[in-house]
This record gives sequence, C-alpha cells and structure tokens, in this order.
Amino acid sequence: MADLLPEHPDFLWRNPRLKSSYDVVIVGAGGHGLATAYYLAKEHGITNVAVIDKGWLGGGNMARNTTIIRSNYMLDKSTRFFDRSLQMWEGLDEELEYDFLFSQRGLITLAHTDAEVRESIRRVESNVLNGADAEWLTPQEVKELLPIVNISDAIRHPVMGATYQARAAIAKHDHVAWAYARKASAMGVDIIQNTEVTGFLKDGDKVIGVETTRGNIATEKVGIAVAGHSSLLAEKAGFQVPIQSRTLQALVSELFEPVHPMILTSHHIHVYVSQAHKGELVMGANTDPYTAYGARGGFHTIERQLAAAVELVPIFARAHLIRVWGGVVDISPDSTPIIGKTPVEGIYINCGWGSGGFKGTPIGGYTLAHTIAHDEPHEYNKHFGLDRYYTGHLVDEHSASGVLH
Amino acid sequence: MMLIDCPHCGLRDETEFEYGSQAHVPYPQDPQALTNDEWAQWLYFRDNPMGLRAERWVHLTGCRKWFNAVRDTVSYEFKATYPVGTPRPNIPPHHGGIR
Amino acid sequence: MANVKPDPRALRESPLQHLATELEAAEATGPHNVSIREVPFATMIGIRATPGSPAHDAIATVLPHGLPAAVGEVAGQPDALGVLWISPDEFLAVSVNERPELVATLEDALGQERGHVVDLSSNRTIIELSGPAARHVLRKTTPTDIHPTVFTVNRAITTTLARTPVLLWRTEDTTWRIMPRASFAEHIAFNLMDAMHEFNHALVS
Amino acid sequence: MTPIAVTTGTSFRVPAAIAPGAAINRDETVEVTIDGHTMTAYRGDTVTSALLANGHRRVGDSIYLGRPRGVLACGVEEPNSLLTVTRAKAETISETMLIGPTVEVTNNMVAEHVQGIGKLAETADPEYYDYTYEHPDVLVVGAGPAGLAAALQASRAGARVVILDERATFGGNLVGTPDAVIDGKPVETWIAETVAELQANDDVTLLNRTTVFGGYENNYFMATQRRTDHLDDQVPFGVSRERTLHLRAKQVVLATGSHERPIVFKNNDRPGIMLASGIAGYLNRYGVLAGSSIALLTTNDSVYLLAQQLAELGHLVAVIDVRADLSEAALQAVAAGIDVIAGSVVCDTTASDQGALAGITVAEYLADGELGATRHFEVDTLGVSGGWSPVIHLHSQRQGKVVWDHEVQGFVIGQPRADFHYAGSVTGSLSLGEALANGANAGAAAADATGHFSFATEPVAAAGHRGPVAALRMVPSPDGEDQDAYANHFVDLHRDQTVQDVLRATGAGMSSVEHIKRYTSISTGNDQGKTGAVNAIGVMSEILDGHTMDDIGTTTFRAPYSPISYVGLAGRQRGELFDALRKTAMDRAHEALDAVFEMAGEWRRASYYPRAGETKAQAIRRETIAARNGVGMIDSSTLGKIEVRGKDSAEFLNRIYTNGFLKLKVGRGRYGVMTGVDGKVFDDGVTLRLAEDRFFMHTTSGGAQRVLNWLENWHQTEWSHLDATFTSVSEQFATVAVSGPKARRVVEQLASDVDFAPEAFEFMEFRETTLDNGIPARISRISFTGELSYEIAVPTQYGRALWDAVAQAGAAYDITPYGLEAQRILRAEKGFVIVGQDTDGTNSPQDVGMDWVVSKIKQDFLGKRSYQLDDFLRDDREELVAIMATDKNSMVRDGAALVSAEDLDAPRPVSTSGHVTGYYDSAALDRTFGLALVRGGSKRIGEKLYAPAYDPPVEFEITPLISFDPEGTRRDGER
Repeated sequence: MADLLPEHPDFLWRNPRLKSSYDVVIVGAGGHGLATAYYLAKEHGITNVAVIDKGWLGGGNMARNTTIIRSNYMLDKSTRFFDRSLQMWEGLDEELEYDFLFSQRGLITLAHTDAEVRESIRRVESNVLNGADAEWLTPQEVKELLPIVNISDAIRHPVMGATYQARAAIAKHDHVAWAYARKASAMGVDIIQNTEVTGFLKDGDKVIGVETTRGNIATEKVGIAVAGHSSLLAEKAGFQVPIQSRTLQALVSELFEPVHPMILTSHHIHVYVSQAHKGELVMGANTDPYTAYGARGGFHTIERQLAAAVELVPIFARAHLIRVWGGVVDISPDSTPIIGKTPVEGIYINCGWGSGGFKGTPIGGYTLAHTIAHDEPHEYNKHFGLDRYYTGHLVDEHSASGVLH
Repeated sequence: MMLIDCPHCGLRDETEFEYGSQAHVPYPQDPQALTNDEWAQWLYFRDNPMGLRAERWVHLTGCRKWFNAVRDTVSYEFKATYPVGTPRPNIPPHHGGIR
Repeated sequence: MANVKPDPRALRESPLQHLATELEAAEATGPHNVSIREVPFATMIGIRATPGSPAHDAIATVLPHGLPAAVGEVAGQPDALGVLWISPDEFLAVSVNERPELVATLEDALGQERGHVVDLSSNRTIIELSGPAARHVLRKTTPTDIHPTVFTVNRAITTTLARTPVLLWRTEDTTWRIMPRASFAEHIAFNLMDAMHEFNHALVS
Repeated sequence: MTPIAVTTGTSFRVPAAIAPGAAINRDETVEVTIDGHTMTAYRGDTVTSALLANGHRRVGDSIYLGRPRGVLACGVEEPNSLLTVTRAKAETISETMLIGPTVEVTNNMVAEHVQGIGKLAETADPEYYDYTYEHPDVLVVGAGPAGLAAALQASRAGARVVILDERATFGGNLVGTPDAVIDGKPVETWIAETVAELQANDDVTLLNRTTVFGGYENNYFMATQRRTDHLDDQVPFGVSRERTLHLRAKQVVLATGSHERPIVFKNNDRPGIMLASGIAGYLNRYGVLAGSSIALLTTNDSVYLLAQQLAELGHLVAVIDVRADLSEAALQAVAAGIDVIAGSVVCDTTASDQGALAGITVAEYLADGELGATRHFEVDTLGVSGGWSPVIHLHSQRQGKVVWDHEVQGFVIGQPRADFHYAGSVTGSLSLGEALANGANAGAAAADATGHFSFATEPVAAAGHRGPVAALRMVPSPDGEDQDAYANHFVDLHRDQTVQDVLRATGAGMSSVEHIKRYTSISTGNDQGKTGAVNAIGVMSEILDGHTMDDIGTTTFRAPYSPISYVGLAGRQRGELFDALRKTAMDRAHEALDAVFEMAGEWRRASYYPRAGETKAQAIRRETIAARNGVGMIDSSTLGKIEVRGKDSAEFLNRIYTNGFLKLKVGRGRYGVMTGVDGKVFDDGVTLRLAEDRFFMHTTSGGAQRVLNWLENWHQTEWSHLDATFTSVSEQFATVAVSGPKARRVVEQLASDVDFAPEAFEFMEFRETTLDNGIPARISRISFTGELSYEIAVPTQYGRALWDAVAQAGAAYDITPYGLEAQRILRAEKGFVIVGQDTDGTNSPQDVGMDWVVSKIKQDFLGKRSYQLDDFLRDDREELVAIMATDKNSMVRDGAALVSAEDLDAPRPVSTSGHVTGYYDSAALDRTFGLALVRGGSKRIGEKLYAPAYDPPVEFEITPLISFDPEGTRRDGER
C-alpha cells in the first residue's frame, strides 16, 4: 500500500466579497501574485490587498510546471537572485505551516559535448563564488549518484560529466500556491477568483483603479503577475513589455516505485525529469518555437523528448505517457525575469520568467512586494527592471548558457 | 504538428519551417537617426497579441524562402500566407473555424 | 609551366563507397523486395535564376527540357538529364551520366546576368531505393505522402528523411532516389538499411 | 500482496453453444500464470477474461486504503486491474502498469497485479519500435459498427481510408451480441464481410490493436499499434513491437463509442461489482460469466439485453432500475419473467470474509432523493450502469466544444468541429440501426469533402427504442449526512478517493473542479477518470449548491487517451539513429590514424592522433610542435562555405560584416566578423573574392546553416534589390590546411603550376589550380596558427585523395596530422578567437580584441547602432585577454572562474572577475597559458587574478591577447 500524502489543513482560504477599493490590487492569483500579497502583508503590513484572477487560483503556470527549484545559473546576477530564492524556499514550508513536499534531492545537469563541459565548469565555479552550491561530476560519479543514468559511450550523445547542485529541490506545486493563499487570506488579503481585469483607470500616467468583469476597483497601486499573458495586461495598462508568449509542454507517467531520487537534466538533448512523491515521472522539454496562447504544443516535441529520456535512462523505456499538457510562458529577450516599475506610475510588473518561474516564486513575490511598498526595487531585483532593454544592460542568461530558463 | 502553406511548395509540416517573429517591422532606414530608446524598441520589442498576428516564416528545409503569414496565436490557424513586401491581408478576427 | 595532368577521376571516392558491401547485403529478398545502392558521381549543378529574367530564359534555352516551373516538377528525365525544382528561382540539374562540360555551358548561358551557376556534384550523393517495398520503407522514414497517385513518377521535392533534409525523387514506379548532402549520407543509409530489415520477413500487419 | 481467489475450482467459461466468445479461439489453449496461479486460457483471452474464466475475481488491493478490488470493466477504461507482465520471449523485459482487459494472454506469460504503483524493469529494452507516416483522406477512429460502416462507405467512394481500433477484434461492442442482424445477416457475418472488403482495398489501412491517442493541429493524429504483444514467439529483428503512426488526415470520422459509468454508493468498490457492459463484454467476447448470482443496477435501458441473456443462463437475480416508471425495455423484461425492481437503488453492499461482494442492500429511491425501505439480496456480482459517457477525447483535444446533455446524461459534442464527423454512440445515440446509418453518412460526407462523392448506402438494422436515462450519479449514504458516512462512497477507484475526500476539499474553501481534482487527485490516475470523472463532477454538483453539471463542466481531456510507452514514442530514434552524425570525406583517414574524435555540433572531428604509448597531452604537444617547427596538416572540411554571386555582392557583404568588403581585391581574402543587430558576435570567417561579382565565404562549422539563413533573411526581406545570390557549397569542398614553417615545401610538391614564393603568393591570397595529380583545387594562404599555412580545397569526392596526397608529399618533412586540440592551442597562442568558445553570445568584436575588424568609416552595418547603447559604453565589459599562471606548470580547467586578489578570501558571495575560456600547455611558450574573458581586461594587463576553485588557488597574470609571435614574423614560414 502506498504511503498517504500529507494531509492538507482543514481550511485554506476565504471566498470574500469584492470591495470597491484596495490599497493594492494584484492581478494574477498564481504563485507570484499570491506570494506578493503574502509578503505585502507580512513584510510591509499592507493587508488591504486584493488578488484578482480570471480563473481559479494557482491555475496558470503554477498548476502546469515541473517544479524544479535550483540556482545554478551562469551569470553572477542570476545566480545571486535565484540562490536567494532557494534560501527562501529552505524553511518556507515551516514559515507557511504547510507541508508542500519540498524535497532537496539534488539536480544533475549532464554535459554531452566539450563545449558543454567547459560551460559546466564555468557554471560550477562561478556558482560557488556566488554562494550557491555546485559540483562537477565525472560520468562515473554521475553513475554512483544516480545509477539509472546511461554513461555508456555507445550512445549518440555520451555523458561527458555533469554539474550537480545538491540543494536543488522539487515541491508540490499546487500546494505551494495554496500555502501562500492560505496565509495571505488569513492576514486579510482578499482572493477574488473568476474575475477578469479588463482595463486600468488612470489619471494621466498614474493608475487610480482597475476595471474588472465585476466592476471597477479603486486603487493606487497595482502589481501585475500574469505569466503567459503579461503583454496583454501591459497593453491594457498602456505600456509594452519585451515578451513573447510561447507554449511549454510537460508530461507525466503513471506511478512507479522509486527509481529516480534526484532531478536529471540534459540541455543538449532537451529533457528534464524527476520522480514526484506519488511516484510519477515528471518531465519537461523545450518551448515550442512560435508565439502561442493555446497552451498546447506539437507532439513531435514530446516524441523527441521521450527518445532522449530513453537514451539517457534506459529503464524508462516501458514507462507510459499518461498525460501531456501545455502552459503559456513569457519569453524575454535575455531569458531573465522582469520585476520592477513600469512607465505607468503605480503599476509594477513581474513577468518574463520563461519556463522557470516556479523556482522564483518566493523571490518574485518578495521583490515585487518590496517594489510596490517602497516604489523602488529591492537590492535583489535592481538589475531586473524593464529599463534594461533600453540601456542594453541585459542579464543575458540565454546567450551565456544557451538555455531557456 | 501544424500544416503550413508555403507559398511556393504548398502544404508542409511545421518542422520544415523556422519562425521569424513579427512581420512588417522593417530595418530602420537610418539607424543612426534613431534615439537609443527608439533603437532599443526596434531591437527588443515585438507585438505579442492573442489572436491574429502577422508573422515571418521561412521554409527552411524546403525552398528557403521567407514569407509572411497571418496566424491566430490561439487556434494556431494560418489564415493566409503572402509574399514578403506585400501588405497584410485584411482578415476579420473570427474567420472560419478551428482546423 | 603547365604539365599535362592525369585524369583524376580514379582518385574519387563517393560518400557511401566504403559501405557498398553493407548496402548490397541489406537487400530484402522475397515478395517484399527492396534494395539499396549508391549512384555515385552524378553531375549536379546548382542554378539560380528568376523566372522571366534573361538568365532564366538563357539557361532554359540551353537545357533540352528547359527549367521546371513549379514544386515537384522535373524538367527532363531521371536516366538522362533532369532539372529539379528547388525553389521558384533555384534548380538542381542532375545527370547520372557524367556531364563535365555542362557547368561551362550553363555558365556561358548565364553570362553576366543576375543569377548563379555552381557545380555541386560533390555536394550530395544519390541513394537509390528500389523494389515493391521501397514505398513502405519510405513510409517509415519520411513524413512526405508517397502514395503513387500523389507522388507520381519523375516528381521530386525537398523533404526530410530521418529528420535530415534530402531531395526525394521518384524515378520509376518502384524506384526512388534520396539525395542527402554528402556528410549525411551514412546517417541516411544506416537509417534506411535499418528500416529495410522487416521486409525480409512475412509482413506483420 | 497475496492474491485471493474469491471463487476457485470453478470454470466460469460458458459452453460455446451458448456464448461462443467472439474474441477467443477455443481450439487453441494458452498457459499463463497470473498472480501466482497457473491457468489455462484460450487464444484471444485477456488477463482479466482468463482470471474470471478461472474463477479469480480479485485483482489486487487499492492503492492507499488497501481495500480488495475486482475487475470493473472489459476495456481500456478499467481502473483496478493493473499488471506487471513478463512475456516468455527471447528479447523482452517486463512491463508494468498494463491495463488487465487490454493484455492478451500468450503462452507462459507471467502477470502480477500491482497495487496502483508499478515497478519498472531494471534493464534496458532490447525490442524494436518504429514509426510510420500516413496520409488518409479519411481517418476513421473506431471499428465498431459505425466506424466500419463509415470506412466502407468512404472507401467505396474512392477515398484513401485509415480505420483504427484499439481492440483485438473489429466490431466494437457488437461483437458476440446474440440475435443482432445487419442487412439481414448475422452480425458476425456482416463484420467479417466488411473487414474482408476493407482489407482487400489497397487504399484502405485497417488496423486492430491500434489506439489513436492524440489529436493535434490540422488533423494530425497520433496512434500506437501493438503489433507483436499477442504473439507467443519472438519476432525477427526489424519487425517492430509497437509502431507509432503519424496520421495527417483530411477528414476524420470519430466512431469512438462510449464508456459506461458506475454509480457512487456506499461500498461500491468490492470485487464483484462491475460495469454491466463489463459483464456483457466478458460473456459475449470471451464466453465468460462474471459470477453465479448476478444483479443489475441501472439508470437506463442498456442493461436489458444482458438481463435477458443472464436470465436465460439462470444467473440473474434481479434488475434494480433507478427509474420509477418502467420503460418499454423494462416492461418487456418483466413480461419475460425478470424481476425488475423499479424506483430503487443499491445503497450499500456486504462482503464475504475474503472481501468480495456477498450481498446488496436495495433501497427505494424516493422522489425527493431520499432513501426509502430497504431489502437485502445475496449476490456475488452486481452489474452497474450509471449511464454512458461518449468517448469525446479526440474532439475535445482538438478544442471541440463539449456540453452536458440532460437526455444522454453525459458530456457530448457541443458543436461539430470542422472536418470532423461523428458516428455511433459517441453521438449519444445507442441503437445499432442509428449507428450504422450515421456511420455510412459520416463516411460519405467525409469522403465527399475530399473529392470522392457517393450516395450513402446505410446498412440496415433494427433501430430500437431507448427509454429515458435517470440522472443519478451518487446514492445517499444510509448512515446519515456526516462526512464520515461517505468514507466508502468511492468516486475514483484508481486513486482511492471517496465522496468524503471531495467534502473535505469543499470544506476547505474549494469550489473549482480543478482545485478539487488537485486536492483529491481524482481523475489523475492511469485511467484519467474514464469511469470516474463524470461521477466526480456529479458529486461536486450535489455538494456545491446551485452548481449544475454544466456549471462545473468537465476538466480538459488531455492526450494521450490511454497510456503509451515511452520507448514506442522514441521509435527508431535510439542509439546511432538518435541523431545524424556527420563525417567528412577524410573521416576514414583519421580512423586509420587511430584518431580520438570529438563532436563539433553534428560533425565528428579528429581531436588528436595518439601514437602508441602516448598520453593525450603528449600527443597534443607533439602535434603543436610539428606545426610550429615543421609542418602539420588538419582536416578543415567542416567549415561552412557559401558562394555569393551578383553585382552587389560586395555591397551586401559590406552590410553584413562589421568591416569593409567593397575594396577587397579579386584574388584576395579578408577575415570578417558577423554580429547580430544587437552588436554581439555570432560568426566569423575568411571571405575570398573570386571575381568582381563572386565571393567565397567561410563560416564556422556549426554556423553554416545559420549564416546562410541570415544572408537569405536580409536579402529576401530587406535588400532584395541588391543583386546577390547565395549557394551553400559547404559540402562541395573538402579542405586540408597545411601549416608550419615547412608548409611551402609540401605544397610545392602538390601543385607545380603555382609559384609559392612568399612575394609571389602573399598572405590572404589564393590561387585556382589543378594539382599535379589532376585534381582541381583552390589554394588559399589563410592561417589559423600564425604559421605559414595553405588551405587546399578540392571537390569533396577528392577529399580523401587530397588528404593522402598531402600526407605523401609531406612525408619527407615528417608532416604531422593534428587535431582540434592542437589547433586550439596554436590559435590561442596567437590570440585568434573561436566563436562559441571565447565568445558566448554576449560579446562585441571589440570585447574579444577585434576592434580592428569593426569599421569606423561605414555608415552602417548590422549591429553598429547597438554600440551606442549604454551597456557597450561600460568600462567593465568582459574582454578577452591572455593569462599566464605564476607557476608555469599550473593547469586549470576550461571555464574556470577568476577573482581578483581582494575577493580571493572574501566571504561568499563574491562576483567573478571573469572566466577562463581555454587553458593550455604550450610547447611554444614552454609554459601553460590561456585566454580569459575578464572584466575590463584590456586595461588590466599585468594585474593578478586567481582561480579560487583550486587548492591552493592558482595565481595568474593578465597579459596581452597575443602570446606568441605578436609581430607576426612567422607568417611567411622559413626563410
């Protein structure tokens, strides 16, 4: 008999009546929006806050991602930022009093070419300097840590080594959203579901309210955290973000007895896989290459990914695909998120996370809350503003590592 | 696997094509005449609409010709493909069914 | 001071020459016959000329069957000189019988006009798949619709086979030419030989 | 788990005369071992039919609660029977989580039930899998009566038809049904004749055991055919076990049928409680009786044919019909002597000592939904029909609208999709006559839409009449209204979730079906809620006041429709066929020299050529020494090559490259760098001017395709008025570079027509010639080592001959083949950049020491404008410099991070000062050295940096980019 999953708290959130005005309105009740509300209440004492979502809370990319939490980025700025997020994750379940199955099980990122080996060394050594844990593994060390990996030379892209981040983790995504929602709700934040923000009320360049499908709400501060649909909201507010929305697909197998206690990634042949607590293999791949809001992608992406998975982990051969789904992700030019002020006074945005927004939930919420509360970015997000696309000061993880994050 | 109507080769699988983002965003006549902000805007910002969008595609493993297309970013349906340098055809937003 | 140079052709090596034995052995015999071989050293010339331009007219004039006008068309015949349509302004002249003089003829025809003539005889090789089961091997390797009423004899297109770009040319009822670039020839040959195995056996539906 | 045979020692196989079993061959027995019991079955049996036939009803315990469970269904919708199967074949591994009713038995197969969690085999899968690509005019999904009628019609109209069915037999649920008649023939005859006609048509592909599992854009469908699992023997190599079909259909006929639903009531999960269609399926398809005393519980008319069969066999106890008013079918049953208990439900069940069904409590179902008087029946089997759910997965996957239909009591097609046609019970219709008629019409319409017109010929069968369907999904608990009273009302058998679990979710504040699904995990199991989802929605609708089935709606149907193996989807993309491996014409020469290879993109290239007894380092050192002091040769064929022709070619290149190309003289070459419009380096190479209007461009090996596309992009979309054409000649030419002080002596022997004197053949010039062996060649004085170098390019067909000729001509000078490792050192000594190694997509040409290649004169080139952005004006940009370890023998790894002295011991985090892009042992410098990207590097010459990852940290001095022969004195070779 399988172990039962942890029990949820008996009560999660209120379903409150929408008020006519709030100190802050957060658009988007995903992980980042809910976390922003939580940190506004907890860190800044701002509790007259509404989090408004056009659907059900946590129903966007929070519900669709493959939950990998890591900080092994290439550039100093990114590594610091994401390692701060990882530090926040460490202890978040206790802080939020919710067992969301946070599991620091280690991430192995395989290298298959000389170029990847070189980049891996660069990554590992710079991660360590920036305070993130990282190691380089030989193929034999990969095999010792994770025996299911095929390190034979007889495959087309043999494993030449790997980077390893022991603190990397997975968590139960929905429960993280619910944990933030529960605490925020308990501190007085109103979570308003099935309500769409249809426009913004402005006085000149300053926001004074939002229009919704349930009427107008007066507010002087709005935080936007609507990954996948950032451009649409920005356009309604009267500014543009350098984002393209694209499909990212993920898939699960049926449940298996534990075989894969870590997280395994290969950028070269585009696959990442972990085994979730219930026992299913959770896998993701590359984004489909064109602009898309359909939350569905081409099956050829999945076939290629499964071929890669079977090459790398032969015992996955006769696992079965149970469910494939897609999400709409924000692709920014440098594959680095945008968190900060916007051309409209009082509107702040959190977007551009690509396929990696889940890991940034705590830091994304924390820094957006700070920026809203102080009308200035926090030290952590000062390099991540929208202005960088006008100055050229990109945090170019995409080019530097060749990976979409 | 979208089926894309290459103006020269006919209907082919999407994997034969490469996507080239928004169409009708020409290279500035004189980049030096632009302000930094205007140049940066051209460099990094593209429309990202939900619905019909004019895009550039190239039939990379076929005739290697670039062409423009109006595609619905939700249904993924290609409403029209047309040559580079010709204006965007006027297509009503809700034209035809999902195919 | 120029010496008289030897004819170098004995020094040539085609991309699949070293696999000749394997290719021969890969033949599936019996009712579902299919065989594979390399047709080496064909003359291939890349032509760029825009329809309606002087270059197009001039080049078409020196070719026995002119230039093809649309996707899939081949001007000429597989066993002699066939000119394949690559794009509206790009063509590939292919002659399995060597035609060393042809490139100069075409260059002369092009003259100073806008266009291009390039010898590409080494750029690709020809893999010929033949026999009643050839169609079924292709059905396992290329997304192209190769139904006989759709992909008629002497039709040729660019497509992919084993995720690799190739030219595919149906030259006879049950004979197909697959033309990968030289460095991909082994990959394509290995893939096709692998796909041929099953036709040695009674078919499983 | 210890399997318990609830009933043993009895065969439940019905004599052939009564129910022959359309799917089995009674002339061929098969020995199998299931859950430790070795038993005899027939060819065509499934694991569950074999179990039931042999009196075994329990199929393992539930995943979390450990409750005994039995077979529920006869098809892919089965939630309980999940198996690990090992077949007795030479090359096979066990497979887990297979759905019992879908697994056909083979001799000596061993099957074990698992408890909701599978166990993967520990070894690789040696079997063979493949793909096909299909292009039907009409794809028919499902080969039941409607699908067969559609395919028949479409094929007769002349359309290309593919018709696929997931089961082993054709004919759907019709198979084995007694007394049915089509076109005046027994159904078996009609099915056999139809199948024969379809199979005889070359333009029809009719496949069984083939599941269409996903529908995608423009009618692209994915299907998996299980080709060999039902065979006892290992098939020969090359015959795939599973085949993944990629179907591009012009028109689609969905004839996917429907799945029966159970009803939620207390203790509704015991072995012996089945779907009525399951009981019928085992009886008609396999000749197996599900139990000895059977009751049926129904909301609709579909059970009455089964009731009649069971009554005739003497095993029917009663039919409990939820509907208070007896339908026509129910009245006929009553007239036939069947005990029909109307207006009643089953509200609880009892179990035997072994946990199987022993009895049912039947309660009056009052008009207000409350329970009335109860009666108890002792039965070992209960067949339930809670209504039918059309299998609309593919419609929904293709964004087809789905709505709740009160009459059908199921989610149905809301609006037909373009290019879709629907036939049979997927439409909600349940009569054979209607299925055949709309099948034929769908086939005609689909074929017509592809240009194949025909008048539909509808096969004729009894239309039948169906009574209304009662709207019941959950029976109230007899124990009151507390949550605890619903602890054993199972909603999702696979996930072991009950009404109590749903109540907990709503109690916590959840009101969305997605939240409740995620909170409880309902419908997330293997079966994806095929039998449970509608009931879960029904339960929610009862709990959440004012929410109708429509309000709640169904969750999204996601592919795949049923579980599909990873390896089947990998197909032949395994091992060497996973990806193309590109080889140059000289590859076998490198092999003959025992080269160690490395991958450069898709290319395999010689890394170094170790001689007997040499270490890697020794080999590389020897190769570099040869190129510096004698002469070396390298295969450079992989470089991208593009011919550019046209009067405006020079102007075009002038816009593309950062430096000027207008004034390049014919007969000479020039090095150029390409940047993106963002000003960042992405490719480089030497371009030769062959004629006023012809250029020969070199690109990096990995960049060839990208550069060609870049040129075409700018030409076609912006500058088509410029006369320039681009033709890839990367593979037309093979190239050997001969490099070293003695290079001239080697090339002189190859091409006696060419005057190689340095003043006659200058650096960056080239000559077209014919080699003495007759091979036409172009010889260019291009150097990537700083030594005198000649690159000889010949048609690829002569590549191997060229390699051999160079080796032979150089033998007297001990010419040494060198690989990429040596080349990387030689060029690094000279400060030559490798794009992609010394650059990472964030660097300008200026950053990597190539300010000289960025024109200050040109009005514009791609990327120029970006250099005015603030980021390019920083003085701490990473710049490429050389570094020398203080200890000349120290080595660090490529990629090593660098910090300044003050950060060396500072607490972490500290920022990097840069990183090493390559670090080498240089024979020429007699020390180690490397290149590094360092913040503000060019202004920090002489400063110290540290690689802190080493113990002790390695100290370096920053030095100018060019470490060897900065004056370039060696370019012309020995004097």
